[in-house]
Amino acid sequence: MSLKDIIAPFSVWKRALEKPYTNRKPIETRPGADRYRGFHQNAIDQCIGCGTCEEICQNNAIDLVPLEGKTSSHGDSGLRPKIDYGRCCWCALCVDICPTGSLGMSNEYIWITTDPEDFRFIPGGESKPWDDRAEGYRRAEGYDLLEAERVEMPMLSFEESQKSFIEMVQGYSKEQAMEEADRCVACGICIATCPAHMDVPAYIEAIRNDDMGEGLKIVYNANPLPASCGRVCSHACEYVCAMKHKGEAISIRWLKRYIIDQIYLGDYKEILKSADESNGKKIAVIGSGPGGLSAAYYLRLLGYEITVFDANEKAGGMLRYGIPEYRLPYEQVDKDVEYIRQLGVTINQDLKIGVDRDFKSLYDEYDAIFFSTGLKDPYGLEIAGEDLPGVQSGLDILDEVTKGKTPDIGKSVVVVGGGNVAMDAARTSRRYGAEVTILYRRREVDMPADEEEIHESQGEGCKLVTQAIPLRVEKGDSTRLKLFFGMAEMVDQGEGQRPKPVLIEGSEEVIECDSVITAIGQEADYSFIPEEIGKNLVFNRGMVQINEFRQTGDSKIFAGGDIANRKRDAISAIADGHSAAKGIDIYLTNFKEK
Amino acid sequence: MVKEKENSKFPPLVDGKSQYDLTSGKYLRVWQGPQHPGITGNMSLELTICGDEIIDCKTHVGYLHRGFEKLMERRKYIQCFPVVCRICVPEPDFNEYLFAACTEELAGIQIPERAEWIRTLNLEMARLTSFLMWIGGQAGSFGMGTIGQWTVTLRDYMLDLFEELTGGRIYHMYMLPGGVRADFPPGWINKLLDTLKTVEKTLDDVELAMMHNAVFKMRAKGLGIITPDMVDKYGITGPNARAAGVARDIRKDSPYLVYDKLDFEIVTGTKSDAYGRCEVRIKEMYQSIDLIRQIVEKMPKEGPFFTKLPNVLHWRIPAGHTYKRAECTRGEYGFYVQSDGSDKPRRTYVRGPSYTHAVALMEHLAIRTNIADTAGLMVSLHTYPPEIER
Amino acid sequence: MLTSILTKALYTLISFFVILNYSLLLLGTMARVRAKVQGRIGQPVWQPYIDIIKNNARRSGVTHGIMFYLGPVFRLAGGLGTYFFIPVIFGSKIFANFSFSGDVLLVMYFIFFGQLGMALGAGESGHPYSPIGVARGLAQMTAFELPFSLAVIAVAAQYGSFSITEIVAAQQGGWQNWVAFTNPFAMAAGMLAFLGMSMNNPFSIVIAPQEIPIGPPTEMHSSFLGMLQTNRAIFNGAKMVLFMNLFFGGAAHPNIFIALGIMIMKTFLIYLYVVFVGVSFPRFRTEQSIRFFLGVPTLLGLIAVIQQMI
Amino acid sequence: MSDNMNDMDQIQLFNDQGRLLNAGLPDEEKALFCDAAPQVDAPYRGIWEKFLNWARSESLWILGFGTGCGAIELRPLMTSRYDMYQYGVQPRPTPRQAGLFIIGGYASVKTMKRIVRSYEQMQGPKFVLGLGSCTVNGGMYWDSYNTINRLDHYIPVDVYIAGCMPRPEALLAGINELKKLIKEGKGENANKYAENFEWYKRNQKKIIKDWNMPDYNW
Amino acid sequence: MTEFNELSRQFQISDLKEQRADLHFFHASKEHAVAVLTSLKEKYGYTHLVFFTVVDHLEKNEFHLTYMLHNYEKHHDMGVVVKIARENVQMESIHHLWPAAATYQQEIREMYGVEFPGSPGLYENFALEGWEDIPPMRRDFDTKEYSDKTYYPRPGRESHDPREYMKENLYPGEAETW
Repeated sequence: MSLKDIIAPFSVWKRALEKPYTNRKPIETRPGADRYRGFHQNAIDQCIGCGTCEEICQNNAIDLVPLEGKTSSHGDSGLRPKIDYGRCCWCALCVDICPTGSLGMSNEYIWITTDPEDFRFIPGGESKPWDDRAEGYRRAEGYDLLEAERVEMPMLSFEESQKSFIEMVQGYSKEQAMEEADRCVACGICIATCPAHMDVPAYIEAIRNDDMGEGLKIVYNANPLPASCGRVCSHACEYVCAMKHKGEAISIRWLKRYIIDQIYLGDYKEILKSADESNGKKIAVIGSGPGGLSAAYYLRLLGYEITVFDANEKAGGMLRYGIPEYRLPYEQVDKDVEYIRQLGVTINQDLKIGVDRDFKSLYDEYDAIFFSTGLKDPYGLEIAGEDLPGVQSGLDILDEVTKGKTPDIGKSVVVVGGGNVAMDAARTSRRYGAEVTILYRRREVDMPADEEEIHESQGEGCKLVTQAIPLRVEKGDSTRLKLFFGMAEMVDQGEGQRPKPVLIEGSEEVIECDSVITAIGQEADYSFIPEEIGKNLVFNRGMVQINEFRQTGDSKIFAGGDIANRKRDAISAIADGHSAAKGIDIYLTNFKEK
Repeated sequence: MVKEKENSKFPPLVDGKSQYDLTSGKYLRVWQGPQHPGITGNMSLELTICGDEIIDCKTHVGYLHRGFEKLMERRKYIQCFPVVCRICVPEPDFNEYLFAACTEELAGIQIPERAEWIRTLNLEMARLTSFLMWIGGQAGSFGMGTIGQWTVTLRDYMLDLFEELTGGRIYHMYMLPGGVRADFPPGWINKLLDTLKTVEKTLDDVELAMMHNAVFKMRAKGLGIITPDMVDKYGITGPNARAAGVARDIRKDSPYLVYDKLDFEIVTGTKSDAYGRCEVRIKEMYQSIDLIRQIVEKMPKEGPFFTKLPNVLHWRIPAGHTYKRAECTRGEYGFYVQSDGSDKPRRTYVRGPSYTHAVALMEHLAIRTNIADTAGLMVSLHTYPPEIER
Repeated sequence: MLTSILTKALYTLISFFVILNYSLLLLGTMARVRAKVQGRIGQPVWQPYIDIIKNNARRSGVTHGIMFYLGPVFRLAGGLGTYFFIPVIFGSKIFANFSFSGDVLLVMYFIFFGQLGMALGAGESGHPYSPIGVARGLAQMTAFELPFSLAVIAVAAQYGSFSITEIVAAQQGGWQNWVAFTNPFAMAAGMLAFLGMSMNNPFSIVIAPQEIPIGPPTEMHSSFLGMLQTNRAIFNGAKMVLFMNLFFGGAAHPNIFIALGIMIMKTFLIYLYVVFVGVSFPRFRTEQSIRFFLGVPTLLGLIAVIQQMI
Repeated sequence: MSDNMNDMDQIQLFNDQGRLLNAGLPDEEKALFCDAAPQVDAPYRGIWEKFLNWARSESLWILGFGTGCGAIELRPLMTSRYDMYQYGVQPRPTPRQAGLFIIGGYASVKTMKRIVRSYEQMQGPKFVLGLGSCTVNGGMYWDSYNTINRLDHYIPVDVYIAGCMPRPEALLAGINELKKLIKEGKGENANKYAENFEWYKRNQKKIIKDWNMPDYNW
Repeated sequence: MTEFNELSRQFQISDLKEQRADLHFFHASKEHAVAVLTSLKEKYGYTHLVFFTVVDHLEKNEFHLTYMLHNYEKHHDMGVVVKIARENVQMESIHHLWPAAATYQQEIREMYGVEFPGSPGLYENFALEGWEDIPPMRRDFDTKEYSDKTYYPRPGRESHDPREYMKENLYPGEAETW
């Protein structure tokens, strides 16, 4: 011990001469840092109520509750997170994971109450002083718990693809599928939007678990044509996917396809549930498209005896005859159909009701009838010269190609229309070496065809001319035909209406071509239904009116698919078939006896 | 601990316990804590005293037992990340780092270089912050409140920096598996360097007033002597061991993060009594300041700070087990994580240095000290109860 | 006779009132000075008043027996006793209190008395820390009483009187007449003992909250505590006035207000001295502080006494 | 107040004289504990009580018992950065003298026993501040086997502060709120505890199985 | 691993696994475990007991006692795993090797119910007090259930599953999966 030890301690008095450390008004002068994890904010309209926040919260602090003014719609569950500040630990994982980025945290941190029940609130839903605070925790750039981009699907290059009918989309490998499946947050928002309400998160989970059998089971629960659907489904689910708010939606369709591709048809029997014992009731299904096959499958599972009548040489309907092979190879349709056949469904091919067999006799012979005959008659262009040789319908071309014939299209083709059929016809024509121009009345964004179809058709070298209205077809000079068309301008039709194309006077142009392929829509043909039965059915703008069980005006007749469903896609038809199967089952078990 | 005197008036110790008949009624039994200001955190000492002399000490812990290891068994890996930092309240960053490091090792994830630097920076800041609180406690436990008033404020300045960087004052929740959560905010580095200057300056004052204080020296010297041969016996690590001249520092011995790229020496002392331990810790505070400056200078100025993880909602980690350790302020902090291939860890074991320091070592050292010194002794071992019982 | 008694009583009450308020405010001020060194602002100056009101306003109280009641009462009696026998302002009637020729001895007794009373009360509280604190307090008190007594004896010997008034009177006529300058050893011994007496650092082991929660008054609460706090103020004031009188020439001026001002200045400085040391040091253990008091201060006291003897 | 009463074990708490039985204690130790239940102390009326309440609110003495993580933010509050002394708040080492109990977040069962004990040792009017999520609904440790979920089941709580941990500023705001309550004469939870003593005691006994404690008495 | 090879000549040890260059794990039989630990400490310089804990493998009906030792000379960790059956578990105490081990054993006794005869203070409370259920760290103890039953979470919370809720609202009657 030295003298220093006695004197040095008094150096503390130096501080008495300096400014105190004390902040006299800490509450007022010390807002949380810009990144402070304070109380929650939620952009309530941006939020879709996917519940990912609830999922990741380790404290069980988040509940999803209905909020006044928010209703369920496609892509929005109508629920909003309610946070319990008796649980929250302000880790902000919910903010980090929020796929829509609606959830955030303000830098406010003072909330005092005498009633502990107060500490539950719906951020954004209940007005709080910190709602508009700009400062606060947000997920930093460069840090993300979710993957916004989907795993790229291996595809044939356009140079390659336009040369042949080899399937363009090559399918995921196991690693790719696992990686893609891993992106899913399993919110289940997509289920409501899928017409068949497939349990998407469940089969994606099966992929993650590498349990294909389980996946197949889940898929078949709601969709008996997954090999086809996994390729050509219109994937409404992907448009509402929570991940789409962040970047790209999960490739739900390709993942489904992945499951199916992993399992041989021969193994299906062991995995899937077999049909019930026959219950002796017989049901006729007219049309072997997705609607018919779906109804046949589910009814067969319930033990009904099913006979399918189909006019074509092979089953599958539009899946086979309306979709070209590079999108949906025939063996995949065969796979789906074959399994249904193996279950004991009788499919009578080349048998046209109304021609080869009388509808009335079916009506009398069978306990119930489901028909899903689809839209077969193409609309005409309704312009001068449409009867000239070389003007053909897109469906016919696709049909011919399926049947193995080479279509007579010549060297250059103009496709009129913007739907999937138009794209298919155009791309099929490309594969036969034709120069293809697509004419569409409206803008590109208005095209009903799938985005990737449009993209791919252009990639393969089809020229797209939008806002073009065909005027007349004439005989060509060097080529077979000349198509005159005028340019259109889009005229706003007011709120909620889509703009209408109106021809610009005097803007006539001409294309020389060998063929004009029309693909502007189809309509149904009900001529096979005899008058006495037909009078019971109600038709509405060319469609059969049905109830929620797909029952028509005649209680014994059920209908579905494109003839009854405005969505006009395979998955809706499948859903119709499924619902009809349920309806028929209810109808036959409950009402037959009387 | 005073070496066994030849002519001690006390009976000998057996297994670290004195051979008294404690139930004879001659001795007063008092509890210190949990409701006691002299106890670091929420724990208690059951003291048997004879006059002012402690003749038996029993540590009681568990007041803060929350069952973390059990809770983590039912939480996914990402959900464990906010949980782990709560294990040690005054110094949460080491938990975050170690859990992240274990998970990364088991999952085979390599984090970006910049993330490693940021983590190191964070850990050194945490060290400084924790020491700043400790030094106040150490002075306060001997009755010198002045020092604590200053240093806790300095700690608060450090917490301001943490707040700006991580978004949280106490629980930073910043280092998660895959890297860190955010980059430096603009201007933060300058603020950090300014704060370091303030800390360094005040630390000089503190050292002058505390380490050159006659009364402090009288109190702290010779209190709770740890001899080198006790080090392995009681599993003593960190400054407690280093003050005894045992040059062991995990940062140097088995470098983790970027410590092999930094230039520093292990601080050792000559005698591990309360005063010696103080000296070592104060030197380590200066060292920490120096390390932060080195890191700021040497670290890559730009680059990613986070590696993409698999979707954390269903992140499964291959079966395996590992143990990671880091040199925290109190010694060896370690995490043992065992994965069984599912999305939740099967077992996480947290090895806090206080576990041995506050229980076995404290019980041993407290014997035959003055009851007035228990608080000082306890603080000089630098124990934090939450990491003992977890 | 009666009038003189009544006047005396009235004067004492005034004096008591002044010292109580002054001491309370002084406590509050010193808390702020201490806070300043610690880099903060500190409590309001009037905080001691609120604390006392608050403690007396506590609705419930727990008793541990009759001595538990008497402890604070004895303590307060000790404080009052100390104060009432010290003349605060030299030459003033109002502030003369009950000073008489042997008052130094009585005051020294009262300084002890309060502690003992407290010891009895605390001992009955049943809390283990109370007796520990009491033991420490008494041990330390015995230790600092030695240099203090030596200093007092030296001063008494110097002026040949045990009357504070006379001691003060002898110091009038300028600062060079103060005991502090005429008998610096006694002053040094006395002031060192004063550190112990004021129970500030480094001699705060008695109530050391880090070691034994607040020591003797651990169980004291509500109005018991209020009483102790009141006493603390008075006792503090009394001690400072005593030391001012013994060593620093007391407070004397024909104008009572100026005299009060002098008193306030001097006692403030005396207290500041305690705080000055207090914030700079940790506290001694009991045996260390005993050793300290029996060392240098006692030696200084002895020198002072011997100096006077020769 | 009556929820969960039905599933409570029907432990007898009082004997016929209204004295506590100290159920759960071994017989030889019952004598060490006080057997009188706390009493309701009626407040004074009018301006006098207002004045006293003002004094109570301006002189809050915190019990120095860091029950959980919350204690970590009390230190900055106590020291120079925030300096709670300037608001008349200061720590007190013994429950007898303290009037404000800050429960720093989660309370394990073992701590809960000490909390109850300390709370009962405090003299009325006494106030409780619950910090963070844990005191409200279990917080981070909602599924832990060793921490309570709701503090108000065991002792009455005056003010809750949200956060994990609440910052010193939030704590200060909570203290200000408490001051306001006291001034309004709403700080009567000590009486609430005495009135519902049986309910609280049953809840406490339900979780605290080992009722033995160091022998102080209230 | 020379240590492992040398030890394996004397003791029943197996399954050496290198986790990192400075971390190895191996299994030791229950009978030889303490002898192995003693050799590691005395002969091979593994003087530091880093930790000692238990991993419950309920489905295998095993406890894995894990001792972690550290060699300060080589800066190498050695994890010794001892598998023992879950019923009436007893293990030899190692507090004579490291006094600090008594604390670990006390905690393990409380948390897993593993007994270490002779270990000081084994039956005293460590973290728990008045615990009446099965040892809480065992995997067959469900902490959530215990908490719900004992500590009454604050009532009044209700959550909705988005998929169920959307189903109720958007397609209540439609065909579900059978």
